[in-house]
Amino acid sequence: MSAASPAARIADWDQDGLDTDEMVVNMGPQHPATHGVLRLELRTDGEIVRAARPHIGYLHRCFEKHAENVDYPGVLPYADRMDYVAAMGNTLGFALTVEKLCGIEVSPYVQTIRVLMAELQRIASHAVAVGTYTMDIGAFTPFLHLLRDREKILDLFEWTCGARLLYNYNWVGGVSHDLAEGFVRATRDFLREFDSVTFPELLDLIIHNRIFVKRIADVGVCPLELAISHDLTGPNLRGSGVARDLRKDFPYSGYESYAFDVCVGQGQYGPKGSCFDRNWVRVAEMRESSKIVHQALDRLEKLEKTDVHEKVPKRVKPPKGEVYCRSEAPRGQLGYYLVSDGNVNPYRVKVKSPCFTAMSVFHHLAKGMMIADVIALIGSLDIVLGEIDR
Amino acid sequence: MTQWLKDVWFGFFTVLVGMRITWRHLFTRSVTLQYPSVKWPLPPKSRMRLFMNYEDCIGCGQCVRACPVACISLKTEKRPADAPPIWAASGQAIKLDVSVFDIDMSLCCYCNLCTYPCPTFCLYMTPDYEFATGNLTEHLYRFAKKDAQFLMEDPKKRAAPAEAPPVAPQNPPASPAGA
Amino acid sequence: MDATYAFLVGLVPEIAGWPAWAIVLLSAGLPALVLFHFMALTPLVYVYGERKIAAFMQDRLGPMRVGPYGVLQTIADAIKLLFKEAIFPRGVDRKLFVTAPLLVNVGAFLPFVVIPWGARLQPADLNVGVFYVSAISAISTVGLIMAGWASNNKYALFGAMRSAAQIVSYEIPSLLIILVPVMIVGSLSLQDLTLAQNGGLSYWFLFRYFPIMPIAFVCFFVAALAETNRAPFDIPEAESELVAGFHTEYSGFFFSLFFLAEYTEMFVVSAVMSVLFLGGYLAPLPALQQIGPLPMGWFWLWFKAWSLVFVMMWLRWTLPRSRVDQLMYIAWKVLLPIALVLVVLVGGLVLWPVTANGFPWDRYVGWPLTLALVGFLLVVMIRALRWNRRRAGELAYPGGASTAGQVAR
Amino acid sequence: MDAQAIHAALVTRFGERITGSALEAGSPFAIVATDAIAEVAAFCKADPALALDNLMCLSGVDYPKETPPRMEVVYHLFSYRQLHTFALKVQVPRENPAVPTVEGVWGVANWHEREAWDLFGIVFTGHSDMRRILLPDDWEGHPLRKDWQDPEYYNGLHVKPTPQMMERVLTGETLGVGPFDFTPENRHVEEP
Repeated sequence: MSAASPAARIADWDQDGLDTDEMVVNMGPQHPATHGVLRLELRTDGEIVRAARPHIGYLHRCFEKHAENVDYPGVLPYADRMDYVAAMGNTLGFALTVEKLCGIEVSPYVQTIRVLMAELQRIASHAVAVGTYTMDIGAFTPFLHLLRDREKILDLFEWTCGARLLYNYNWVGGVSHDLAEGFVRATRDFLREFDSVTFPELLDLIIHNRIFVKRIADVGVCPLELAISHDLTGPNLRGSGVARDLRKDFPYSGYESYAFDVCVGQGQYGPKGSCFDRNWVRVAEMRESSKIVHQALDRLEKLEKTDVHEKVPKRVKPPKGEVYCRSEAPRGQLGYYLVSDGNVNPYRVKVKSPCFTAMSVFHHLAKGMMIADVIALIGSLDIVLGEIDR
Repeated sequence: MTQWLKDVWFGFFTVLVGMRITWRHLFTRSVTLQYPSVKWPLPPKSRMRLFMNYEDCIGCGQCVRACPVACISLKTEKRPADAPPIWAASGQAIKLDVSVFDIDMSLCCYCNLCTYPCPTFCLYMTPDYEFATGNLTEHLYRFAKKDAQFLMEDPKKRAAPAEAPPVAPQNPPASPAGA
Repeated sequence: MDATYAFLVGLVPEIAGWPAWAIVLLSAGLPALVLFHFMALTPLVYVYGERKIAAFMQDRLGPMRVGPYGVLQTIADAIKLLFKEAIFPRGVDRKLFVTAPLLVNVGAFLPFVVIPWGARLQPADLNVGVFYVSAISAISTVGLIMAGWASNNKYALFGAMRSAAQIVSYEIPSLLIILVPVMIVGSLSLQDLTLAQNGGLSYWFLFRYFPIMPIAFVCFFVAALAETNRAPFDIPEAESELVAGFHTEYSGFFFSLFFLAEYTEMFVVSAVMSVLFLGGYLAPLPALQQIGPLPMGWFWLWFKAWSLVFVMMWLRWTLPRSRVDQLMYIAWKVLLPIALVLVVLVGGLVLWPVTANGFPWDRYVGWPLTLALVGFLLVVMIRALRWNRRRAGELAYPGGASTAGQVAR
Repeated sequence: MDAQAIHAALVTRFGERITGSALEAGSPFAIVATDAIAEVAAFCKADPALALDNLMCLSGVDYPKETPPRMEVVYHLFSYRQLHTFALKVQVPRENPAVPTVEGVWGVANWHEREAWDLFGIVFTGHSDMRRILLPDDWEGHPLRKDWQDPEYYNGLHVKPTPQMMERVLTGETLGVGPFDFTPENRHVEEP
């Protein structure tokens, strides 16, 4: 609302006789739907967004600077705090990077535990992603139903390693704790309930709901070229129709021996690459992850237990060199670029966070949307500000 | 027209399907707890509050080096030669007097990295999680005691059953020494 | 007013001899006082009910602290809201800012004048009853726009604009559908509309002309949801988009007024719906109309309206929110054509010589279809109940230690 | 294609301007002359055999102790069509480092380059929007450089780092946020 006098405003009217000023709406950093402290500057024409400009950095904690000043095991708690919704994936990525640099090969038992934890974390993370997404669209109940199941996974994690959110579980050369007695059975119980109750209910209650579908089916369509050029990864990329998954293409931790499908956006309700497809990939991946967890549990029952600290070095001191290592975190490819100068501290750690690149495509997609769709778009990119800002 | 009819019908029908699910949940048990009156028992591994057994500390400082956020501060001085010899419960002789052992729990990141290098298992996480205070300084736990009761004889020399050190003490006293 | 006067005279005959101004004051003021208190206090119950329903649908407990099962929670909240400071942000238009919630409440409360609670239990039986309700409840839109404009806040402005567009659009289909029962009865008075459905469940308009009236009911329900800004049409206050919409800047007492108005409007549209389709204060069985000396009309209207309010809450905790353009799509391209077709069909049936001369449409067409539908719904419900029991068992004994906590025990 | 083949393709196309390489290491890379990087990047993406259509990561690294002291920009590339990876490196002096932008080749480079400017002070010439991205606009300096000194105060806020804080702990001072100062000159007063 401009404060100009009525006469001045009449003079401003354009030739159509209509006042078509654009309005700048400042969405965030404190807004219910920006998933943290993201600030969006929207230039709107009524409900239509003409241009958008994201401002990030409100949650910047200098992870990379911190990492240069602590030793390698000390980086792990900091890495946990990047993507705090899926902390297992972060530490797994860092542990894999350092192991690649040091040439450590962990035992199959530890690998299986890592896969088990990573996939449970993927279910938990996607539960939050899909749940908050439905909440952005306006339905509250699915969010709480999903959170209920996420809590059960967190219980399993707490039982294993003592923490519910920031685990510091994957270590360089191993994991911090062995699985507790009865963990396999408890996980199976959880999965049985998840597969038979929560997941079908989620599909019925919200995913195939006509209002939900209509809200997001042809919104925020990200074409393939734009997705690759802007380095969308993980579910965001697969939503655009590329069946590329690091777990299949460049397997690590023994992923090549698990049978699972790469979920791709089908475009069943509109153009491929829409918000619906990105969300759908997450929903479908929860089921695939549950398959992997089942296989990992089968394997754990057969495998001989080994000491999980067996390969953990007394002092992690990688040789001089550099490595770039990627892993498939729940939000996409999490890359660590690690330069070592042969010291106990890393010389340089650069994190390529999937949310950072996903956010960089936002202002391309947001042009010409309605304000309600902006919310839908942010939610479908599934950003975690802790990882964008690091 | 067909598409229109289909849209309207599916809109109506999926609403009914959703309503059926919420109707079912109206009668299921709630999964939440009334927190302060009903508490979820935490597993023994829970990493909540650090506790340090002052009598067992030999002042080696490995926890201080392991801590990534530098929340432990330790000051030691050499034990005088004429002082009576003392031992930790795990059998190491204590050669250093620990004059300061402070843990600032407001800085702690609960990563558990400090407890692993401890040679006498005297530093560990406890599952005690309710320690919110109105004053930040109350999170500074000063574990050094003036009137500590040290072991005055070598526990290794005692009977054989006492030899096994307590690896992970279950449910230790959770009260902080200082603050 | 006349009814109240007659009632009072029947009670205390001396009143007839009082001066005219006193009679007017008494016979108009007394029902106003009763109704106002009834309507101002029932939102407390609604809010508690809504929170509990939401909680149960989400497997939670809901408010449990204040009073047994948290029944006093909303009272505590109301007291808190009343004692909170009403903040006037810099730049608000104070006069409009204060007037807006009052105006919204005027629109919400005035329709009670014509709602019949019994054959004689009605503040005023206007002969333009339904029309009056629609016209008066549109006043609250003005209040919403004033609130959005006066707040000097962009989100509030968005909310106000959305609500204006929404309510203006949805007035049209809802009025057209009101025409349907009005055409059958031939009167706008709510009393006449109710009495035309006398005779029990099978005479309610919902079950007449089978495929037509249920569709009309559903369409009117959708329009009513939109007019009261309830989910899935709560876009004026969509909290994930517009923070809180038109009442973003309100706090304390003025905020509670918006709250009051929203819940009151819910009750109003539900009561109007009950009168139009569900027989108003008439009992489902004529025998239940009066239990002993106690007339039960008020109970039945209250019960029907609350059932509809419950469905509204049920929908709110089930459905996502639709978008502005889709809202307009539903109004103009779905509800309006359907309403037009229904008006033509019902008009035709009313005037068609065969039905007008007493062809029992309902007996040969309506009732078989109705019974089939009811049977289907019953089967669905029973299956849901059975499923519930199984699920409750699963939750109670989750097949061993499904969580860490149980193992720790 | 493996790293040798990619390197060979780059050398045949650009010759002298590929100034170095390390192909046997875990992550092979080629060093590219600074002014050629935009051209090399465009070639990498356009060439059907290379088809490096994805910029996975763009990092700055500071090497003050090398001779000569330098900064590096590392481009990690990936091909969705060929499924191979490669890395390019650009070496720039530590004083007034400037690198041509590759924003036009890979869209994601826009934000990555802003981040490198923000944290290392490397200017990307031709970049469309060279603003700070993670740090506030009025921040001074580029903190990921190795010679970075933590400022004592930022906009009046105390930002002393941890060691000093620990000293204060040991001396028994209050921790973290001190007692709030509500003296009139410190109070934020809104003008009417």
